[in-house]
Amino acid sequence: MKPFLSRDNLLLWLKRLLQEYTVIAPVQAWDTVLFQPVKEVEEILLNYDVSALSPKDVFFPTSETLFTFERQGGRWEARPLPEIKKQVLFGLHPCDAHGIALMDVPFLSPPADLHYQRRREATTLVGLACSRARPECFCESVGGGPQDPSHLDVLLIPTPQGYILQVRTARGAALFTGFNVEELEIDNPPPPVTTPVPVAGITEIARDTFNEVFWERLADRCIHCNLCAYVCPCCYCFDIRDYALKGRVERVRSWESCQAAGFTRLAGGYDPRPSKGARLRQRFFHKFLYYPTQFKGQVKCTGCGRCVRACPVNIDIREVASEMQRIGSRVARAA
Amino acid sequence: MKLPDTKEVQTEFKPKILAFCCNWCAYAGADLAGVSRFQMPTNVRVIRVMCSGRVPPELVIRALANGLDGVMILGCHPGECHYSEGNYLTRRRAHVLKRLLSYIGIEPDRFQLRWVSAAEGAKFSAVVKEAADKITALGPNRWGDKR
Amino acid sequence: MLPDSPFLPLPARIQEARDLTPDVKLFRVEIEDPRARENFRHRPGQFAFLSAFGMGESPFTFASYPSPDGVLEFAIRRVGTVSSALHELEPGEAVGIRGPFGNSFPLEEYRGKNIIIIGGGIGLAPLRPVIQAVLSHREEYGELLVIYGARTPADLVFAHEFSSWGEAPRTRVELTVDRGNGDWQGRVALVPTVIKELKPSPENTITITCGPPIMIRFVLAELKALDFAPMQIVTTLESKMKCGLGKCARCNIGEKYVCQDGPVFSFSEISRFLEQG
Amino acid sequence: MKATSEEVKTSVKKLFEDGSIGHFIGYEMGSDSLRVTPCFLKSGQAASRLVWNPLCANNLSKYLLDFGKVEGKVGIMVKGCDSRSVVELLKEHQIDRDKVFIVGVPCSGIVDREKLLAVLGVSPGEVVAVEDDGDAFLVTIKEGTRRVKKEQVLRGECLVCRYPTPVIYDMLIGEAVSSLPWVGDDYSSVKELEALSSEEKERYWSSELSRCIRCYACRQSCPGCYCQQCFVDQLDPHWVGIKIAPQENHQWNTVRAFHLMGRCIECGECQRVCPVKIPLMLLNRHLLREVESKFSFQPGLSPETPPPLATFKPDEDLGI
Repeated sequence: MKPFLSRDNLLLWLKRLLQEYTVIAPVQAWDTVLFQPVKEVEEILLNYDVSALSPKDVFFPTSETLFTFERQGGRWEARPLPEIKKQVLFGLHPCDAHGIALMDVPFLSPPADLHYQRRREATTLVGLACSRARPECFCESVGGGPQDPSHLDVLLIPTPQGYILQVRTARGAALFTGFNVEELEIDNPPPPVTTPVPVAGITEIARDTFNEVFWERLADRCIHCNLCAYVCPCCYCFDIRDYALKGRVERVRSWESCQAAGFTRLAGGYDPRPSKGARLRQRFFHKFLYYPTQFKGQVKCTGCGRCVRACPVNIDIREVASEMQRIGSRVARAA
Repeated sequence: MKLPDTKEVQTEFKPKILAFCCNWCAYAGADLAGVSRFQMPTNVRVIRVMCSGRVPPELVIRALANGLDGVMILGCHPGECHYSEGNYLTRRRAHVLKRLLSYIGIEPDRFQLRWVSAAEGAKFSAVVKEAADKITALGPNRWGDKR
Repeated sequence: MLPDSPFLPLPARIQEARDLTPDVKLFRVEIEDPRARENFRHRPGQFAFLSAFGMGESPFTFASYPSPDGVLEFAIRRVGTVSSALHELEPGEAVGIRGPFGNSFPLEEYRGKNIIIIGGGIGLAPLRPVIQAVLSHREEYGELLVIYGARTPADLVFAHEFSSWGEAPRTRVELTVDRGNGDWQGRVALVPTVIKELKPSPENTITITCGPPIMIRFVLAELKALDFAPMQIVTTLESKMKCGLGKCARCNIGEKYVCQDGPVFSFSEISRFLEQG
Repeated sequence: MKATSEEVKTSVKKLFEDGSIGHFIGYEMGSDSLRVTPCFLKSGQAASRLVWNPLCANNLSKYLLDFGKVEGKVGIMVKGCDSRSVVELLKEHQIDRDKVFIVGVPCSGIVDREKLLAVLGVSPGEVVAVEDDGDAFLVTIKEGTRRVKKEQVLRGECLVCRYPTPVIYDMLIGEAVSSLPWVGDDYSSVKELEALSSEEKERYWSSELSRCIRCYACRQSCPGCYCQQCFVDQLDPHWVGIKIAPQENHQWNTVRAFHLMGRCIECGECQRVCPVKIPLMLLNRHLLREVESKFSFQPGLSPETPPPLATFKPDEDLGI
């Protein structure tokens, strides 16, 4: 017997949530899918493949005011931060939850990033398992899975009859207090199968591919449009600048991409990473070598395939991974 | 319920208007208007530029995006430009900019290009007053209230 | 409640802003809150983010050895938006400071060794705390040789301190400029050529270099020619930073983060870097 | 489409062999059967990788800016719309005419990948190939082939395309296509929006532009946007900040549209790459219509005619 929610019960439960929480869910925006706060339950898409942007901006917004300083007695006083209302991030797939978990490591390790932490603590993650895999999906090759509940408070697994409910944390259970959840004898539907991508062991061989001309040739067609970093659920580079307003200064943090032209240019104009190839290599090395080395964990990729879909010139991380492995094994054989 | 007199409601709203005046004609016209005590709306800020052609669209768009209620460019009459072609180029640029702005929701009256020569002090204050009235009638710039 | 975010700068005040050269100013900055000033202990080689409110914040290396009164010194060249904004500030105006960040020169390991300081232009500023540390514990270190060059005589920073350094025991200061002018009697040569001329011996010696990347490259070649081992060649690298906390992942050179693993690196580490910056 | 991949391969191979080109910019198949990617060839043998099919959406002309300093001529494959951006680059002296060998390929419509998948109701993995077949596309899928009416699955820009045949070329592969049958009154959507009231227009664009995350992919993909430092990256004067807020989003999208006024050749790359699908062509085409009617000027047709804002007629009446 498994906890179970029929479709109507799910909608009923969501209506109840809306009274108490801000609910952020996948909605149709023109002809693309985005995570946005919803007013009515009907807006929520329960059967979408993948959203254009990942829900990372719920915790790491496209831009946020870190501080508002006001001039008081010749000093700049920081005003207390606005309060974050409790909210529910509903309908994210396991790969997006995996992305948030990958961002937790840098942002929450001491000294924790307060701005990210406050949003994380105020948000409950209710995930939706995938019923279909797109060809670009490869979450199973990077330690995830279409029904992987590991980074979620609650996971809903869609079945023809309704949704199998997996409540995994106290915070997730709190969403169901006073709501009767049925029990049903039903087994999990077979998870969709994703096409494997050779990511295993890539951290060990990545170093050997560093000086290969492959990176320059790959970058010939790159137009540095920043999409790969902006749509990625676990890219977290940012820029910080001040806004000078009347008697008030706002320190604003916003997304930035390692592919942007001035990303490493110093004030004097010197740029240690001037070439297109070096910039593109930085993206894949941060994912496959630098992040796993710095945080001794898995690779910084969730296999959601958004960068494959978004790239206007079809630079495909799956092909890059296979090429890196091929070069790695060639170098190993030669050594 | 007594309907508030529209005049009285409007007077509360003081539009913030920017006027780029070309140094050779419009700015001189403004001086003349001031010297001859023509009555001028106070909420118009004048910025002197060497030629109406100097005003790039980025300035106008930035002003409107930052909540200004109206922007004017006042230059020399066609044919009288100190640099001979400045105002011709501005005329085309302003025409297209006005069309672009109205296409995205900024009422055409919020951006005006007018010709004022150095001797037309009266025309300067009339033009500015007319613009201020029209913009006041339009109400606050909708782009502005999202800040 | 005041946000205790690691990005929140401590309120501080510019005590003094003195022109060292036409485009470099020495700022003496004092943290407002005495208790915060007390436990703001930095070590030579570390850096901090200075905030020019309304423009932004940038990382600057400390230009002085920690002094009892807790006043921090920064030599800042007017080159970017934040540095220019700082140059506009008058003494007494408020700034913000965040830090100290990064590793530092391992001075304990240098005990008993000869120290060669090789500076280029503004690059002397991050090395000055080392000079001050050695001079204030003079007997613990061997010979101190300061080789310092700048583009023109007017660009030599801390010129008013050269004589006092030179007079210290077992200490030598060798100055040079790329282009001399009217009343400059000293050497006119590039820093790497001065090293070739002086031929310092690598025997029990540590060299610390800081300057424009092109200078570091040629200094490295000269020191290698003089059989200095990579362990004996130490430098402090510069990189564009936004957090200083190992979070924003943008200051990396290869898998090393300049803000945490650096900015001080020995060439034995740098030679193993993937990315030659 | 008339020209086939084979014709393109043999022609380009010959161009390498008779020394007319030292480099070639073209298309090759991408990482799945519905994706095409730009490729850069240096030899005749590599020409076998070239393809020409209804998936070749990219406008390759901006890559010419990277080939300024290479020795020998650079060959490039251009559709009708792409050729007009080559004309614009020539008019603005960004490329040198005799360093470029233009291989024109008349185009009769490029497929919009998402529309095709929706109309066919299949997952991307099942599509094997897409070919041009007159008034429809012949789509080979795992269980056989399907014919799909072009109008249902064409890209937005191709539905209103007036220049399917390249306007400038050194060699044309395949017969010219004078006009595309489905192209009617091509400004209908623009006129519709123009008819709205100011308030409705403002609400429409404010909601569309609220999705903008300022990734600037529209700028990076546009052949007309090649400034060394874009005005949004300038810090002095500081035109646009980094806040993702209506104030900045309005400024960026409005000024970008203005900068393309009289220069945008409707290749649609900006809208294709936009991650949040903002209808940027609706913005650009309004100005196109304005310039066409007021100054009887169309961009990208001849390198000699000066851009509309760089010239004037002293006595023209623009209602000012």
